[in-house]
Amino acid sequence: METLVYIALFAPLVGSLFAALFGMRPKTLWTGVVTSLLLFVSFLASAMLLKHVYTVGAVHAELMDWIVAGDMRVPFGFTVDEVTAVMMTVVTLVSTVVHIYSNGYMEHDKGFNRFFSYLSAFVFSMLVLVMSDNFLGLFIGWEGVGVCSWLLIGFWYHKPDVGRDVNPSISPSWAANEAFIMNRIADLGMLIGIFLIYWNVGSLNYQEFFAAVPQLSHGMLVLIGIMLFIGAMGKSAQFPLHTWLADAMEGPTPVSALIHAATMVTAGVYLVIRAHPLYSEIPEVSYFIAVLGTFVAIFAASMALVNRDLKRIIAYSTLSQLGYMFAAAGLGAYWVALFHLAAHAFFKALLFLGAGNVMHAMNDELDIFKMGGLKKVMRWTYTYMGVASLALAGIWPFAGFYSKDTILEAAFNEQSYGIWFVLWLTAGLTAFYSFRLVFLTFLSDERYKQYGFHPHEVQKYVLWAMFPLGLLAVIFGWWKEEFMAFVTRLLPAYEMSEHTEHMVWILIIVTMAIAIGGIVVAYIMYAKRLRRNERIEQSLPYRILSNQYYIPIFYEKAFAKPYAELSDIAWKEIDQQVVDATVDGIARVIEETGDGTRRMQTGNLSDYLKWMAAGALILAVLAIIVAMNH
Amino acid sequence: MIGLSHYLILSAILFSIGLVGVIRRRNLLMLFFATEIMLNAANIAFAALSSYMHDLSGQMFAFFIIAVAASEVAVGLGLLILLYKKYGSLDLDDYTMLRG
Amino acid sequence: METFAFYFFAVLITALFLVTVLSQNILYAMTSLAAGMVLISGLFFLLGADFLGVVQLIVYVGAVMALYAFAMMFFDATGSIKERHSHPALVFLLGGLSAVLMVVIFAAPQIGQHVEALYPAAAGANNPQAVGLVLFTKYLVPFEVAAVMLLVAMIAGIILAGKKMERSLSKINDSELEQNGGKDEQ
Amino acid sequence: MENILSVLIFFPLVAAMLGFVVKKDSIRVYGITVAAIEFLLTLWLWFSFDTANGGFQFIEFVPLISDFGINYYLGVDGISLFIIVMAALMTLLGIVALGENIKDLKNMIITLLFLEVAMIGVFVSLDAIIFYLFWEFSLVPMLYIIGAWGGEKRLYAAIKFFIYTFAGSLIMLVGMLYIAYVYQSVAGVWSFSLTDWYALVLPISVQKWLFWAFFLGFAIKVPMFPFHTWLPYAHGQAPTVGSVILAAVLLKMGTYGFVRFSLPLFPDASVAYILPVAVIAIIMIIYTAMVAYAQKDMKQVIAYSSISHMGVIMLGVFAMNPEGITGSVFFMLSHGLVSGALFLLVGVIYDRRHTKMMSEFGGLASVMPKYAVIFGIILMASVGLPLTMGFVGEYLSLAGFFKVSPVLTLLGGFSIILGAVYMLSLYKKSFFGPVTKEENKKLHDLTGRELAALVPLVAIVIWLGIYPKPVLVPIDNSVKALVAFMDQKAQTPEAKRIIHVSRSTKEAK
Amino acid sequence: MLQPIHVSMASLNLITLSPMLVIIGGALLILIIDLIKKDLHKSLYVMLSILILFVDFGATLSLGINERGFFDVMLIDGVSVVSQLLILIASMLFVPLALTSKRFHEFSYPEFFALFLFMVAGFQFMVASDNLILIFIGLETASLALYTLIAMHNTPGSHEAAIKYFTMGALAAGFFVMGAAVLYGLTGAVELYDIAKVFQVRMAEPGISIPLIGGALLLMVAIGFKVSLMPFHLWTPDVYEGSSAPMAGYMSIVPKVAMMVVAMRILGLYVDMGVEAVRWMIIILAVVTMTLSNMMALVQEDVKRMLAYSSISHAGFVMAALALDTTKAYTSIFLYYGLFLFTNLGAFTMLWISRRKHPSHHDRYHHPYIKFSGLIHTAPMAAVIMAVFMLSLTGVPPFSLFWGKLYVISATVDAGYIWLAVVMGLNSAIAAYYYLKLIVYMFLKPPVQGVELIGANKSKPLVVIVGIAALFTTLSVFIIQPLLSYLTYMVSVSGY
Repeated sequence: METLVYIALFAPLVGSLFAALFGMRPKTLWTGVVTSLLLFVSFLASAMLLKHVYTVGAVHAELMDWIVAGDMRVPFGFTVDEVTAVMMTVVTLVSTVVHIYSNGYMEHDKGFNRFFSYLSAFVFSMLVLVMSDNFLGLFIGWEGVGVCSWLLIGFWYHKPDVGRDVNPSISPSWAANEAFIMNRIADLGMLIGIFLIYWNVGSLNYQEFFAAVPQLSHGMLVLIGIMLFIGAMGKSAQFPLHTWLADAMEGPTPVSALIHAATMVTAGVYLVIRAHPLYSEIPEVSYFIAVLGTFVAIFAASMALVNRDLKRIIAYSTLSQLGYMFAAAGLGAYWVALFHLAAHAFFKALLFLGAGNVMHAMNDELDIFKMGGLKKVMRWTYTYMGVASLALAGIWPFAGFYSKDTILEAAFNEQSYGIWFVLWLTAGLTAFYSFRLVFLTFLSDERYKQYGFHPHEVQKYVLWAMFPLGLLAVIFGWWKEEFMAFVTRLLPAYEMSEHTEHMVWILIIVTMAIAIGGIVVAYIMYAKRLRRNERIEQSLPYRILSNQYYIPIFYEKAFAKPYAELSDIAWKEIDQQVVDATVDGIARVIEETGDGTRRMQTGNLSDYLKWMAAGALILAVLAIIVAMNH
Repeated sequence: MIGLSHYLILSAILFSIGLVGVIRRRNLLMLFFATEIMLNAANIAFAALSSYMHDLSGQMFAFFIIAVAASEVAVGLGLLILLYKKYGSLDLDDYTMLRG
Repeated sequence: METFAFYFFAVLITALFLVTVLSQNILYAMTSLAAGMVLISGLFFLLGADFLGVVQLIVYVGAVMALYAFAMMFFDATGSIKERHSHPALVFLLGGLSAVLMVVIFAAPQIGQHVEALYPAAAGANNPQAVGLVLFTKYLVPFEVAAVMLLVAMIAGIILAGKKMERSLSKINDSELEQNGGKDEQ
Repeated sequence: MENILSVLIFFPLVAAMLGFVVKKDSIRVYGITVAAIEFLLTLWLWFSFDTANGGFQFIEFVPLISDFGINYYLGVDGISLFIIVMAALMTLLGIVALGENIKDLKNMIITLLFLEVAMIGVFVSLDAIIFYLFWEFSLVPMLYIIGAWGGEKRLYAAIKFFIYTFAGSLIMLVGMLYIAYVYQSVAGVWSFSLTDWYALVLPISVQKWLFWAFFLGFAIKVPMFPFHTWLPYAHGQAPTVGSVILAAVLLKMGTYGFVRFSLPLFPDASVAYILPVAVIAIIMIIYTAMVAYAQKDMKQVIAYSSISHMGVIMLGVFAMNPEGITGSVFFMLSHGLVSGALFLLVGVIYDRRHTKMMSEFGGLASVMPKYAVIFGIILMASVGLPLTMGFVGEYLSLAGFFKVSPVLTLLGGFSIILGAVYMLSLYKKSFFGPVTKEENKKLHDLTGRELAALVPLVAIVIWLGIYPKPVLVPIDNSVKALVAFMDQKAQTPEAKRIIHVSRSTKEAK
Repeated sequence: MLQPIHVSMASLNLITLSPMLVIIGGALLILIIDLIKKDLHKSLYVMLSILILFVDFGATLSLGINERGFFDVMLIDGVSVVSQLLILIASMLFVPLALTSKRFHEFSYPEFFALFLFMVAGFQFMVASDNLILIFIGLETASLALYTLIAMHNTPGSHEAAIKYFTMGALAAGFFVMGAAVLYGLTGAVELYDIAKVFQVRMAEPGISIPLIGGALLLMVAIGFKVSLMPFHLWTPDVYEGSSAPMAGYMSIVPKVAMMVVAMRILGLYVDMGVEAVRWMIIILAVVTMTLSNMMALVQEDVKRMLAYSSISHAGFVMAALALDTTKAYTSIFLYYGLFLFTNLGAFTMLWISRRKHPSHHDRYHHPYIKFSGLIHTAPMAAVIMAVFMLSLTGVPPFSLFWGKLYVISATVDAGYIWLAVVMGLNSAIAAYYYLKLIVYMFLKPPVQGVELIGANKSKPLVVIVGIAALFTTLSVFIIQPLLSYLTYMVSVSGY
């Protein structure tokens, strides 16, 4: 079985390196094919591992020692248990689809080979992240996906920087750096968490840590929990480290689908799930996680309401859904979080890939106000996106319904009615903006014509490649019971109270109502044609939302600019004017003293003789002073 | 009765007069006069000490100082003649090329 | 008598030397210096250092002052000398302070007290004899070295005042020296 | 070969002298050959090194000035071994990377060989005076390299470099002499042998001022804030190879000095002064990272980044536990390779455009993809990406210091954020965006010679990022011994508490 | 009537005089040869002088240690032997420098060599006695000869230098005799050995410290003048500049060594008795000297002048050791000068090699820095050797002076004067600047017009001397051990 582990893990790496070999050449078709095949191999291996885990149990493999110093011994160790197996399967499945999809999407791109190299490298990193059996291995993957994300967001690095009013993300390379740096901020927290674990437990291995959790003081556990969660907040773009995710949409769309929707951003959720023995011990932190998740859910959804950028809307919805997952995890319903994670991966990837199709058709235009009526030319895409949106909105019997509904139930069950209410409200908003997007893109009037676009459907194999996702977006939810049974072998089972059991149908109906309500509102507003209301668009709430609560500008004004100015001061004012000037000043004083002293060397003998006489007197004075002191 | 210290103080005063001459004089010849005064002052001190302590070393010292003074005069005047022949001046203000 | 003699000499010597130091006229200066020297020998006689007194007279008044007199004539500097006195106050301040310093040091009562004579004058010898005894035993080496010193001084005087110094080989390019066939000036 | 250390010192020395005879047009090959042989010799040293032994090996001892206790006393342990290998490697690569159009190539190569003598000498010396000898002597070739091949303000930079470091080390010399004096008054004979000194238990008050005397010498070399201002000038003006060796090896002398001298000689003082040193280190980390961000010149960014990273190394050194010290030694290696590589990379572009200003570039990734890739990898190593060499050291250093002070470590950890900030902004400004300057459009990518210098570095950086064990374990063995020794020697309860001996060492007892 | 005095030859211990007799005889021999036959080439005299010095060296080496001779006037202790050897080595290195390819005035006189030998004899007397009279006579003999030798260079500069040196020397002589008078008055003795004995007895007398310290003060002016301590150093740069380079180099070593020995004998006595005022006078003079002269050296434009200031600074450095009163400190003085000798003489010889009859790059200076620009390109070997000397003077290991500095500083540390050691260290760093300046000119600046004539005065003997100096400077590490043990032995047997 170890072989399978290694095949699943290293197949993407091999693919990445293979593509990298040709990275600087113009497009070679087989790089795309080979990497996709290897990804498929990885998927198969993952699926077999899933089966193995299901039937036999967890697999453990240890490749070699990595860091050995002092008492620290960190090996490259991998564990495939229930959670990992699910994650692996989801990751490799979505990745495979995205790879195949990219063959079409990136067809005309100069950096075709490079793209596949990065993409496969990402999958490898992601697999390391989920498979590692210790925190430092997780951190490898954690940083690895960060770098790949940086590479892929900045894939079109040649684009120049433009103003925020033209493009809120400024440029791909800017967005890439923003993403990387924001993640680094969170990573520091995570690193501190790792240090705490090491010095308190003496090991970074999950099992050893979890075994040691009961012996640790509560305060320490809280601290560790917070630090690890800070790491998770960065990767999963939770408030206040969320701005990078929307800007990350500068990357090619398959990247958005894979990294910024299905996999990487869920790493934070994965971490919380993985560390459930820790978080179960610290309910206050968990509750904070749930509250923060809930807040992010509605916060992101609100921004999605008014945005006109196709990808950004989906990105905000991702953010919102991540909020759901954290809420679930925070409430202790770890398996639900994982379930939503998987379901979300499928439908959100599908949604993004569909968006990619639209972009392709619209020559990379992203403004949904410039689209409309694309249903005629892009029937398949319309279907996929419709299905995905239904799933996202949580309409029965699509996947999203099962997962999201369970989360709401859990919130209700915990008697966190505030959370429940906000999430419930968010469900309505979700349905509204999802369908606002769908309607404005595919239905309503054909506005694209006035901008001179000639949309067309994408290649057939690309559409087929999307099919598994489409299918799963529909049916994945049906395996809720089996899924629960499988993963709760590792994760704590989540039992609803009797009260909730009684209420469950009412809850479902209420939720469904608001979701459908959202769709209906969207339909009324946008299905026929784009109706714009100048007054609303000029109103303060609208502007706040469309400017993302002015947070990016605030960050720039409050952190980036002052930092740059402070840096400049540090260099020009402190380093040069104080520190270095002191050094040079000492040198100058010495030299000036020399110049001054040199003046006693007048060349005039009489002066020299005077100095000798004076010297004798000075010596006398000196002698007197010393003699008095002794 | 004249004590030793009378002589010594005389010696000290003469030395100081010589010192004043040395630091005051600009004419090298006159400056050399002043150095002679200083050596003579020492001679007085040695002679007086020798006499009062009944020890001959002091007189010896004074004797050698006179010899040294004579030698110095020879060399010094040689130098002065050289300078005068070359540059026609004995004023030390004229010899300030080397400085700084 | 001794007291009178001492004060007579002391005042006179001081005055003469002050003239030497302060006079603008080189002739006065030299004359007063010579006179001072003579009077110092008087002090030596007073102190019983007859030998020293004689040497003082011979060497200083006979040799040194004669040398100075010749030099003065050579320099054609019989008249008054113009000197620039830049910091008269400073000069006298330094002079005054060092006078105080010297007097303080020399006036210390410890000097000359409680001292055993290591080389007392031989009993029954007069001063020149006693000096001779010490000079040619104990101080023979310094005496010989002094002879060397005088030889050095003589050579130095001859060379420095000599004609050969008038033309400097250090300033003339070698090529010119070759042309002049300066064989004598290697 | 028992006297391999002497061979390592004298081979380049003899080669440098013989180099005067070699004709100008053949000197490059001569230089490369000599440096390669030297490097192979260091590899031999590594392979014949007993990795399980934490003590000194290949010891040579020849009395030199026996009345004054100065001996030609050499030896290596895990701490110095790899720095030696790195020094030889960086010299080799530096020579390989020397540009075609460099003037007075012969002088340059001979100077580099002399420099190599000094560098290796510093790390193999076990006698304080011999150590000092090489330490000071290393300034001379570097002075020449900066001064003769540097930029516009090269003379200023060279002299500043020399005098600043010289002044610091003279204070250190006073400290050394004092220790020797104490040793003499205790043992009755003079000795400057480090191993003899180790046996000396100094009173706390003496340790405290000696610590600062040594600190000054080492801190200027490291360079620690506020003694760092010579470094940007030196780097800014030095030719590529000068910067490479300066950053890779010469700066390490300072941190090495702390490990070799300050810690074992003054364990109590070291513990007592953790706080001030750590505060300085944190100022280095944060403040210089900010300064680096403000730079307009690529090379200056890297120069300041060196200071920032050296701050992390300092934290590791003063962690007083095997994790931190091993990490800092490893970080010395990785910083050496990575910053050396970065300077080589800047040199590549400087050779082509004769400018290092970031504003002159932009979009280089489109024109010089290979260059961009290698730069990118090294850059990632520099910001401490896992699976590159940069991570291991930084992680261990911080992890080690965390034991001492979590809060300070948190501040020190800003290194990973701020490092990313200035490095990525450098990369963005130079490599990303459209190609705006006409002259940049015709730039040719890396040549074979440049690749020959860079690819090995990339390979090592990745190899030791993935599998650092062959290097970490020998270092760790020596460091464990060091820490155990410090613990044994410590007098104050505070020192006993802070110095953290690893479990394995305790069990071995 | 007087009794005849019987003195046995054995008690005279005439052997103690042998080195001086050899050299005085040699000098007379040269004079006689000149009388007999004129116009002999200078090379003859150079070689004769070397041979005489060599015999002198041998005679000095064969001296017994801790012997007194000639009514105890002569004192042959370890210190005197060591310092005589140093003086002789420096002299032997100096004499061949007369064999230049250009002709200079002084070497055209056979008397030059005779005077030179007399001067050496004078220095030898200075160090080989503790009798203040003999010290004074030796000092004056040497000084008068030295003034003449300087003037014989026969350039305006040398005349000015000689007159300045002479006049200030005369003043210093006045201070010396007055100081001696005080000591004599306090003790009735002119031999330091006796003086010390009396002092031991009289130390406790109330009020004695005024004349005691006063005498030291007056003597210190004279000592300070000769070893060029601030502010009695003012003649030094001017005289060095005015005299020929080898003479300047010689002056930076031999008179200072000789006077340092005298200072050791006189001031050492005070320090040994625990007269703190004298100790602190020495320390403060030393510190002021090394610091200020260093700073003055920084702003010089002429290498020779710079080296003059640097010599002052080195003298201050060594002077500090005098205040420490340990065997090690006294040893370090000799070690330092032994190493300094080769380096500094080598550096001055390099200047001598580059000497032209008229200043080439500056209207006053013969050796402005600019003259050495780009020397590495025009004369690489010369540049490297000069750089070695400069680095040695800086105190960069492994060159010779480093070991000297090391030992001096170590002695300072041992004596508990850490702050003084730190000052010494920092001064070395300041000094590094001006030594480096020359290196910078030689190695890092492009050549200027006329540097191709840098070796204007080059000749084989000069090159040999430079070679010896460079070799010694570079490889000194291997002879430190025997040198050190020899010096330590010699100094400690002398009772220091």
